[in-house]
Amino acid sequence: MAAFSDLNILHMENVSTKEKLLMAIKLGYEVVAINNYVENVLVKDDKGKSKKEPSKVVEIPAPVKVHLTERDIGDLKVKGASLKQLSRFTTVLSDPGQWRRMQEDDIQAYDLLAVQPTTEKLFHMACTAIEIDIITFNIGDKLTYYLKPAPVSKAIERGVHFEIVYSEGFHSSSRRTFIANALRIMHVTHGKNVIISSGAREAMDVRGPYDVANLGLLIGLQEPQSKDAISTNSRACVLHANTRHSVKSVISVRSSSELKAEDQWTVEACRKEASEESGDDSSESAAEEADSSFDAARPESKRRRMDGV
Amino acid sequence: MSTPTQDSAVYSELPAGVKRQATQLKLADDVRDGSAYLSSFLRRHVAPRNLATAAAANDAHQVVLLDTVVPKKRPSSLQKKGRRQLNARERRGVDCFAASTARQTYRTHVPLHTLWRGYMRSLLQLEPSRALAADAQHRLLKADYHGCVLTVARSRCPSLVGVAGIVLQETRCTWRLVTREDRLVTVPKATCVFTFELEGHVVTLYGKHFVHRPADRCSKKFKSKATIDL
Amino acid sequence: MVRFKNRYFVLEIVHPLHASTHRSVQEQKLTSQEVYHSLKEEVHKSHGDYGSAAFSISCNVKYLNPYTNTIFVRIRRGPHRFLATTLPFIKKIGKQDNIFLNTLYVGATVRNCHKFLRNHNRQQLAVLLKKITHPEERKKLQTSLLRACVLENVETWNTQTPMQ
Amino acid sequence: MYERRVITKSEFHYMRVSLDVQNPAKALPVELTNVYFKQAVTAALTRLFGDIGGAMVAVDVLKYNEGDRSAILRVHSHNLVKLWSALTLTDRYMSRKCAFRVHQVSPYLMGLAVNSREYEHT
Repeated sequence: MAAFSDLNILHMENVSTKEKLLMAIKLGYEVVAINNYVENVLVKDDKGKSKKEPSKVVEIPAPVKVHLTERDIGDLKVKGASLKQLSRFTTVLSDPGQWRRMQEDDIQAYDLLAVQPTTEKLFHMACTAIEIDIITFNIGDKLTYYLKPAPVSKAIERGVHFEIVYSEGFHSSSRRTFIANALRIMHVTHGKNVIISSGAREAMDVRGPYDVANLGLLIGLQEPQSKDAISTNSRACVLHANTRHSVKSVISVRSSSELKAEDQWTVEACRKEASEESGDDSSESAAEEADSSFDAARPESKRRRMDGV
Repeated sequence: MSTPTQDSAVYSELPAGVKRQATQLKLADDVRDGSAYLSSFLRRHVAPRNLATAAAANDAHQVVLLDTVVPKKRPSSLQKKGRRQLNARERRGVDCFAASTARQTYRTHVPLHTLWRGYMRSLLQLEPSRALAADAQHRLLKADYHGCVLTVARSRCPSLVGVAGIVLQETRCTWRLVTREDRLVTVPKATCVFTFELEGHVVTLYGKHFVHRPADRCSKKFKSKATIDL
Repeated sequence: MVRFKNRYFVLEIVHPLHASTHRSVQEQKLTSQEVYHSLKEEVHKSHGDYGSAAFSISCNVKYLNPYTNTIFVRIRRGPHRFLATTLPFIKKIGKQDNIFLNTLYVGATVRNCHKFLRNHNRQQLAVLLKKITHPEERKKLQTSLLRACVLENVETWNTQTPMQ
Repeated sequence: MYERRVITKSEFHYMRVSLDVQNPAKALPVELTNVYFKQAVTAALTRLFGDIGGAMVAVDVLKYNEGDRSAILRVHSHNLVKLWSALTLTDRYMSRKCAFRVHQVSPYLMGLAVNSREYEHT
């Protein structure tokens, strides 16, 4: 079972996100995504402005990074875990044009992309066509369209995940529709590719990972599925996001500076070659000496944890 | 045709009309004797240059092909049914695997690596400062990796992690690397993630989606898969 | 594999006070929406948010016959327990109050329910026959009873609507 | 539909629960004694599962510590999921934002004696 994760900590201006993060860490979450929710990516020029004048582009906030001191991540350190903080962008999909806007760099800079379709056609498009990781719903009020099994099974095969936001279940008004929609999602996906996350508006809205897993049981997920909903499925979702950034899910290219310290050993072999190649005319001994140091490095790297990245 | 006197029991006289025609064509006396007819026939149908051979062959009762026939060429081993690749038996004959199982030393392949570096530099128009262009990344998919120094960064089989070496051969499911200790290692692609470095760019190669023959990789259209998990 | 298993409830509205006299039909006009909402309200009262949520996505009122006061409710197996446990507590349906719902039959398929409904209605006819004294109405009733029996063996229940 | 399949055939499950109130400094309108705590739990149950559903879940507050508002609850095993989700889905008590934190759940009372997660081998 992968690390507990909550992929939807809502970033709001007035409420301090750091407080929510601290609560999440206290409760035992190790992977957290801070969610920037932008209602509308394209500005609706309803006044019918002339086409020439460029429509005002909605300013997309940069991905939020909360600075946490060592002390904050204290109780995670006790368990030998470390906090992994991701940024996430969510928008309401009300017309197909928005997807083109979402492909621009300022939105692609986010780690996770989530979309909330409003009509049947857009739901079908979100499931089958566009490159996103999470499909969310306005789970507080009645769903405006039916969840057809065909696009849903296509989305499951593509690795797109469906999100159930449980903080909607707290307000008495929206609780009944929250449970109804959650049941409906569960019926159509049979519990596969479901993530349950908080969408917390306040620090008190976050619940512990085991409580959330139990919520999964309430809406009918099987025992292992509801545990996965907060751990393995989220990890698969994050990996799906990495796949999006890679070239055709086959190769991913980063500059050497980005490489973390403990991953240096993966490119040492090439670096040794490069240095050797540049110092070609150097005498044979240099190569010998390079060999010995390389051997010394390799056994140590052999103990490298299997999951290097 | 044999002469009528000996076995008139077998052959009957030519009908009267044919005989009368024979006299008109002044063939009356030749008709009974076949050889004259045959030589006149040969003279009319066979080209003058091989008239002699035809006559000789006739005496030795051999078959003579009259029209010119191109002899059917026996297909050589490579052109059978227009196949481009060798089949397994021929490949064993060519023994292309033998080269890699022989004693390989790392040193002999360093020039191959430098060659590969030059090839890559030209292929991707590499500048350490500038990030790799998008289309350059796509060319990486179709590039040739013989000679590249590959390192196994992550793998399902822990003992493979840390193996690094120059790629000697790429088959559909494996890479054959020669490591610094001159050891030939066959690393399966499907369960590993490989990394190599090129002028300041670290390239991570997810083996799971790389399981194609090098020849197919150039023509294959890559579809992005669901996840890059091991 | 059956995707969704359903339960069909055949309910009868019983008016204890005026059971004997014949009530005017217009006065107790019922629509299926009304029935659905009052049922949902009842389930919410007795099974809370979870009950009414599960009920709302899996239940619909399939058939309503104001004359014979029968209601036909389909609900998915699982949440059907919520409906089953709330039925005894229901006192009000739509505008009619001081009634109670008598569960006649719970079936898994529409076909069984229809078969039951047909037999049940025929028995009601027999009961009515004893009560009615007016000769002219009696004769009409006897002919319809005879017709019902004749059609007994002709399996045409889907074309012939249940007896009025 | 939502029972929990657990191998242990124990009849009861025990939960160590504590009630987190938003800003604990501000005193609650009335001091939270065990009666109020039990009333909070049953209110949560009836809110989610209604009169019949809520009443079916019999909850006993075995032990209650007023200081940090933590308690040990006992519930029948097949009702555990209902009780636990009712506690999770409460966000308000006496018009004050609060949250039930479930620390430990185990089919045996002994299991609650020590918490393996916070155990530090010295």
